[in-house]
Amino acid sequence: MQAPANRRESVRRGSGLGGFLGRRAIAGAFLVVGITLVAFVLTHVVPGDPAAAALGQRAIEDPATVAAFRARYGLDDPLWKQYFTYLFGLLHGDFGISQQTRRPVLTDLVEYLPPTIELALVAIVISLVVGVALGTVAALKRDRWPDQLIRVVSLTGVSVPTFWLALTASLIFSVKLGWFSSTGQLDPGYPKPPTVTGLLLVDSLLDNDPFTFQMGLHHILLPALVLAAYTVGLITRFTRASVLEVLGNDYIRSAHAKGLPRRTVILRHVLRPAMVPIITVSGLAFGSLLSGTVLVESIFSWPGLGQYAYKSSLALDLPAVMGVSVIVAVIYVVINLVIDVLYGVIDPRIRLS
Amino acid sequence: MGSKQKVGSLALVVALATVGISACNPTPKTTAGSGGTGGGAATKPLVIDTVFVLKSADPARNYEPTGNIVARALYDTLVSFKGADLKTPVPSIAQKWEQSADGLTWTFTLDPKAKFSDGTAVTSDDVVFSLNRVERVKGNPSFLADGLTVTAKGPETVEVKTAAYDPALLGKLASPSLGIVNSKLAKAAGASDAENAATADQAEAAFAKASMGSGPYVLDSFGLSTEVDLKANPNYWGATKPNYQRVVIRNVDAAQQKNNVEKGESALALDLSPDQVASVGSGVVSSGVPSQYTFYLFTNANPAVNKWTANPDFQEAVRRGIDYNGLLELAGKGSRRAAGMVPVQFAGSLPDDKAPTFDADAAKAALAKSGYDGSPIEISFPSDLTQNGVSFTDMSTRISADLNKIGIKTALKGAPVATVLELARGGKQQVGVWLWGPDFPDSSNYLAFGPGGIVGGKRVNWKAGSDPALESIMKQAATEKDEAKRADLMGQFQEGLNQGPVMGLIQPAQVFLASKDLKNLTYNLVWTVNVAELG
Amino acid sequence: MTTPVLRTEQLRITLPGGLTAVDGVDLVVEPGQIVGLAGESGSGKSLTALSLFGLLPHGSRAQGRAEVGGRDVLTLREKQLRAMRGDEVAMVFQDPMTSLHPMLTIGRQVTEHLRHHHGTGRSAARARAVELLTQVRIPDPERTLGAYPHQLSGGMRQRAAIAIALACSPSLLVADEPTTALDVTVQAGILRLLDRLRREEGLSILLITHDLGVMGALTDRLAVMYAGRIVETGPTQALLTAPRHPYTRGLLDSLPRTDGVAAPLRAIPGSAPRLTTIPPGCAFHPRCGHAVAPCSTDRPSLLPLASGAPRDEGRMLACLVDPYAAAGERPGGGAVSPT
Amino acid sequence: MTIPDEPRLELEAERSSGRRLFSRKDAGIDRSPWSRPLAVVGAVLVIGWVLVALLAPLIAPHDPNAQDFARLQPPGGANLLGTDGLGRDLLSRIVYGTRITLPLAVLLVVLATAVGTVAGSIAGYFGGWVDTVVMRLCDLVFAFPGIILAMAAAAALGPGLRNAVLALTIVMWPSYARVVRSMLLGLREAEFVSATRLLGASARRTLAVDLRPNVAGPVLVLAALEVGNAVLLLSGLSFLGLGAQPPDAEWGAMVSEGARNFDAWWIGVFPGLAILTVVLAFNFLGDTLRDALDPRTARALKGSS
Amino acid sequence: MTLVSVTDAEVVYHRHGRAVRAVAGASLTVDRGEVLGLVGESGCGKSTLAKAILGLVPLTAGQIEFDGQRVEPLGRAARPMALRGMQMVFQDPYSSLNPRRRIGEQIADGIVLSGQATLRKGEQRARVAELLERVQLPTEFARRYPHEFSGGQRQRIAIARALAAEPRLIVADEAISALDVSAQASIANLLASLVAEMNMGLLFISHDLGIVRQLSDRIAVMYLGQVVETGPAADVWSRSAHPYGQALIGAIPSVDGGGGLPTDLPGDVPDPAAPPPGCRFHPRCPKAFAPCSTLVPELLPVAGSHLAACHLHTHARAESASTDRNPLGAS
Repeated sequence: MQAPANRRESVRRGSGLGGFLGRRAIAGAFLVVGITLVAFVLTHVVPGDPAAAALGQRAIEDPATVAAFRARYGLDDPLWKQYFTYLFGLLHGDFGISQQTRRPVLTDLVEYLPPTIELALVAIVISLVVGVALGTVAALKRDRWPDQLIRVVSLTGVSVPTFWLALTASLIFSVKLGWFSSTGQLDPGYPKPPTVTGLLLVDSLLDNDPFTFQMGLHHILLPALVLAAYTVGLITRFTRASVLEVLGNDYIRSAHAKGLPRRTVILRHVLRPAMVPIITVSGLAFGSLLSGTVLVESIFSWPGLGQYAYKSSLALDLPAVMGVSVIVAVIYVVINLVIDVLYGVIDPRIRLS
Repeated sequence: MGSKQKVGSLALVVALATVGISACNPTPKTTAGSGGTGGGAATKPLVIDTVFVLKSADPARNYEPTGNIVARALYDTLVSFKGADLKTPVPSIAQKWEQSADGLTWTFTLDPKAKFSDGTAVTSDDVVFSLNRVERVKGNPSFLADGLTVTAKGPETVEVKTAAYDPALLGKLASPSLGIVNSKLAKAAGASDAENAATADQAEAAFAKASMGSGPYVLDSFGLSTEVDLKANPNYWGATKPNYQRVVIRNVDAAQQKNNVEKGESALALDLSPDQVASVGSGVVSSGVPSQYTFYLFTNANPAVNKWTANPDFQEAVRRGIDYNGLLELAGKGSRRAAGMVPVQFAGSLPDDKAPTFDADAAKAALAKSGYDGSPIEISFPSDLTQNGVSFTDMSTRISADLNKIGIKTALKGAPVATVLELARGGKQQVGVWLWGPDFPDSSNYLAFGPGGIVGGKRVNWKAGSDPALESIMKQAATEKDEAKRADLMGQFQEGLNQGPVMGLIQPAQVFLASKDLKNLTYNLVWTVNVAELG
Repeated sequence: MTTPVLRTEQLRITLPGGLTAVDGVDLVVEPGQIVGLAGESGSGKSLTALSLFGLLPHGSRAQGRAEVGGRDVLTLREKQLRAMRGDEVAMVFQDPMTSLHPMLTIGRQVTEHLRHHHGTGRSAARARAVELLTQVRIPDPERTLGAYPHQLSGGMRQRAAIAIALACSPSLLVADEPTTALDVTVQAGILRLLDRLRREEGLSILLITHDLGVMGALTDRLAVMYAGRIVETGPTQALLTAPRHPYTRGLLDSLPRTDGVAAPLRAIPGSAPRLTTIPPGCAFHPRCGHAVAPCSTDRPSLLPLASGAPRDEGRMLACLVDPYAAAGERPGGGAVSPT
Repeated sequence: MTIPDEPRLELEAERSSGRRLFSRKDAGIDRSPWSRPLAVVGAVLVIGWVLVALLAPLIAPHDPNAQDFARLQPPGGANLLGTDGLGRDLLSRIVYGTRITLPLAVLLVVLATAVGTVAGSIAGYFGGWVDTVVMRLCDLVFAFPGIILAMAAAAALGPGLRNAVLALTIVMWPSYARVVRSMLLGLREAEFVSATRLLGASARRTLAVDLRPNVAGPVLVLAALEVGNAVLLLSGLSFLGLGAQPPDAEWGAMVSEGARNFDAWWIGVFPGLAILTVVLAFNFLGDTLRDALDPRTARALKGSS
Repeated sequence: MTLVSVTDAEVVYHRHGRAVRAVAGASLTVDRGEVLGLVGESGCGKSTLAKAILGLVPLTAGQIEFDGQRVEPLGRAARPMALRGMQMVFQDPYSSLNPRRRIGEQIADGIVLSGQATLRKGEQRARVAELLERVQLPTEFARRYPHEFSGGQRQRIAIARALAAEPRLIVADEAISALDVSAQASIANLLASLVAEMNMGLLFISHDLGIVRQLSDRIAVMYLGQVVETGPAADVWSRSAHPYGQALIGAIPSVDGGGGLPTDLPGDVPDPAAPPPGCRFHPRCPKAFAPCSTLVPELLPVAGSHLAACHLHTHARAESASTDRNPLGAS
């Protein structure tokens, strides 16, 4: 991650936001192509035959079946041709066919991405609310006991192994105490709200169905909290540092010297500039949340991209692994774009230059 | 991530314990609300937790355990089995059938009552289409229909010819993969039974949207890795209507399944280990019986791969050096020593007293005789595979410790199935620990382990011709029509196998954990449970 | 006699760690007066200013009295302090680039405390802001209200900062090095602005700077600080033309002459002490050319000059020696002749 | 309008707070980290775990791989922390686990630091297209889902801890490269660099003599911080079955065994606590060290973790 | 004899995608043994010009020579020996010393690199001690780190380091403006005495015309990237020939306490990316008249070596070619 200052500089060099975003998007596209290349190479140097992985123990002995399989997935073409076929398909929104699910990878992604995004979004919202609050308090109480306590809490957050926390939390809160459901997005057999955004909580609200919303919230809370442990810690530490830095600025002293109430100073004068690095780290945190889902989704039976990625890569499901890589790279690029736009929203020096 | 083909269950015989009921169920502490439905079994959905091994909603492409549960409920087959009984095929779409004198031609008469969920009658054309399609789309279950010639002899008569005598034909026809689909609907959805169906058939996705069968249930929604929802088929033609209006089969991590059943969130958990149910709370009952899987170990017979594993004395040392009782303890209550490769459910399985036994002294003696020099032997296993709660990692670690005790130095080489399977099939593993599920309900299935078989020849490098006596027994067993003689020949085959490089280890236990409300729970080797039978 | 807008008595500031940064400072600012507080960095002049606002660094303590408009700010509670800040007493800082909030419009920064302190409505506040910007001679005030600090030049920024300070019509303006970060031509403009505000609005200003030239141009009275203590104070003109403390004189000597005559600069030997190592006795004695033995042990008090000369009226000096008492004039062909 | 060459007319000290009067900022050290209790706790924990690793045979009551005990014994009794599914003593396994986790985590950090520092220095030193290439490469790794990259690499190289280390090196080096590069870019503009360049130092000498000591300290701090992270990543891969191989007593693998059996909670909980305390120890230490650095360096470092 | 000559130097920055001519055709010379004071407001390009002279920023046009040698921008390679005779004292004493190296080592850099590498360690130490003494610092300081010193002391250390290379020219860019008043005087004095003793050239850059006047032999005034006036210090100070120079002088407050307010110069320095046409100063110039907004004035002699770029002079010269009076009448 770049220091925000560098990024701000790079934003400034742009001539107008539109042009800047355009250039970022093009760079992003190159990045995605690069990702496909790396993913392609990586998945193809892995020993193991996708056909062997996908076909049954009898089917693999039948040359006709194997040939049909290879032909269907284009595995008999030379590698470079496979790659360009893939790229060409990608341009048309064709991610290929998953060998595991036998469905278009795009279909799989459309199905598995939203739950993961939703989980990550809830986790990042929790992280931001809790992290910014804790970090601000810590900065304001610098070196006094609340700061020390928050420091211990946040460091514990970033130190706890997510997979273990998922296990332990599930053990305590779901198994022993029964407070949370730890399986799936909704109660079994309960119909999902009509898909609009794919995000269940949003869809249930759009459907004006508070009952489903409540149920969904009940299901998402524990996994989201587990996932958020790390990012709460991360954001708390960043917020503390960022707020401290802002607090050291003359303009905060000016605000105090103007006799503004403390609350106004903190909310209006301190937090806004402090948000710039926090936004950067939130983007980063979102990425780490997506990675974290690989470790927790199976424990919570969460039907998301993490499980899909894990299973696909174990099964050498090349199109699926490629698809996941591409989608994550696209998310990365989009997040970075969003962050850049947010910088402009927050900081007029960027917006207006 | 059990996954993969591994299964393909069809089995013979063996009744399995019916899971009973007892005591009280803890109050369901469900979440925000229990779906607004009342308590009765008729309205509350039946929730089954399992670790999904599911790839397709298309019966012709389905060959996985979870898929079999689903396909069994959605698609009727020509013949079927009732409960756990795999000995006696019962009528389904075919109300009766006849076998020709040479055993090669079967004539099935369809039940005129049979109709699809859309209300249209099941005809012989549908049967021909369905069976041909299975073979020609070249999916995993295609081999089940290999060599069959299916012809319609009238609107309600179908003739099936086999290329060679096949004692397992009825069992194969009962496989959910050979479910009869509504050919009109299927063709409209892009299905094809033509020779080029492997590329021409485009109907797989359509099967995931709506079922096109005549079974007791129809598909409500199909989530490949989340949950499959079924609802009762309003047009079901069978005599007994299913008990539950709705069935939810959902993908749940094994560790969570117990919790869910105990809390009353789910009615049935399929993937628990005996260890996990050892401490079940009151009111919920489990049962352990041997599953259809055989865990086995092989030592590579090719000296080029490893000169020790190819050595018969070394093989003997391994065979006598494994503490099988320890393995059984690992696998838990209900598991069983695999005396030979053929599971106890099958005719021709070897009696327990014929099983090679643990004898450290004999093992050490054999090892000394082999001249083993202490060089490390690699034990390969699928590290991500857990079957019936038994993890290959644990199993292999235990075996490795046993072998260390008698003086064999080992190195454990675990890898994901997809990776390690490739090595196994290439015959490159020095020692492999694997499992085998029956592909079709006949012990001849296990001839694969003999010299030159798809396992014995390829994985173990036990080439055809290396044991002529055993190979001649194999040849006879494959063609013998008399069941008793065949069983005897299979016994002889396994005794021979027990002298060679392939060693059966155990059959793990199939454990169910069910809520007390659940009645008529039986373990069927082919489709695990028949949801339509559950009460 | 009217109440002084500012009066400190024996103001003493200790930093966290127990170091005394300001040690017994007495200051008086009468209405309409500009009083200068001069000294090098580390002399405690800025801390003195911050203490008037209750804005000392965390962990510092201020003792003594500091009356603003008759109320001792050192005894005020946080809430009362906040009510007073920006309203009765306002501050202008050194660098307008850093003292203005970079992400808020000038308009908002001019009006937010006005609206808070006086409950002024949005449009009234805006009208007042335009008036203020006009008063500090910012061209096109309407447009400037919507501008962000980085869009203004340095001089305009400082003018805006002054407008912000004036928003609530404070009785005292504390200006801490208000022109140090500016170019001389811009500085001249700001000085003129401050002078005009004093003359036209009767604004009282406590001006803090190390630049004696600025002091000379603007202030009525001047206090020179060294190592946390006032060493000399009096009417600006008298003090600058006939400095009595060796430190004041040293400072003046080290300035370049403004009469166009080239002459080498004369520096004070040594450097200002750090807070951790303030010498005993007169803190200046190690650098003082006139130091005698008692200087290293006895701390001189700030006492009225007893010369009796009219122009020494109101002057006070903290020196045991007073080496220039007789000389009167600034030696060495001083830059300036008394009017 | 400001122009980069505009003089910064700042008077030092006193300006914002009294603190600066006696700060040791220019030494890069703001305040001794050892005056902070967290640093001490961290150090004690780290030393404790290192001692456990060194003295494992003396501390562990049993052979970590001996499957001698009854399976799944709860904590207490003969086995203080219980036994696992194979009847091995959990305490002994956790103790011996230090010998796997700690050296490998350090090795991982050393490798990543070495690669990252070299790449970052090259990028910062040469600038231009070399810089662009290195940084785009970093972007690529950042944009790649880390765990997938590691999984794919581990799968490609074959499972095993050593390969996991290599795989994770690929994932981790870019953060070092970026930090080093951004520090170099910042320092390159420093006036003391211009000064020595004017004296006749070549850019190479500047890098080696002038900049190295300024970069080395922060990189070491970053490395200390990252040991904890490395432990997390390694155990995560092992949890997924791509790291440690049986019968190695690796903590992440042990947690994954615990995840298979909720009833025997001790199997997963205790190794997890071991991971937590080790990571926490390094984070306590690293965080306080970073706090002690001057703010500009600290800011560069923050971006990395 | 001319040590440095700058001819029509031009430096262009690119910011926001716009070309900013920070130095827009400036010319000046520094002789051996001479102190040239360069003054101007912030943003006028004086620091950029200084860096260009040292080769720290590349020229986009024009030429700079040092001792007859063309100055090339610093690349990756070591600076050619011939150009090491130019050294710089920077503005910020806190960033001009490497915080992680002992000051002795940093001073020794200059000795080692300037071809005295053959010196043994002991000799090096002795030379470092000698240099420290020369800047009036105790020799034992060599073993300390920069953070132990005050701003003034650091600036002396920086000077010692520059002296180690035995320079013929020192460029001091706002070298005293970050210091306290008394420290300013002592550093300025030190620089002046070194120039005299060692017969060096000194380019002394400051925004403070008062100090420059005291220190310099000649003064050059820069405005918006160009030298608008240059001449002997006394002449420029007391008979400035350019309205801008006059404004600078008039804006200096005097310490007499007489209440006389300095004269301000209205308006701001224009954006260097879009300078005004004609005379760059004309929008702020109180004496601007018609030609100023269109014609670029040339730097022409006013009297002797006193040059100014102002139309008032060309105008006056045209009007009263015979007289030699200063047309501005500012004396």
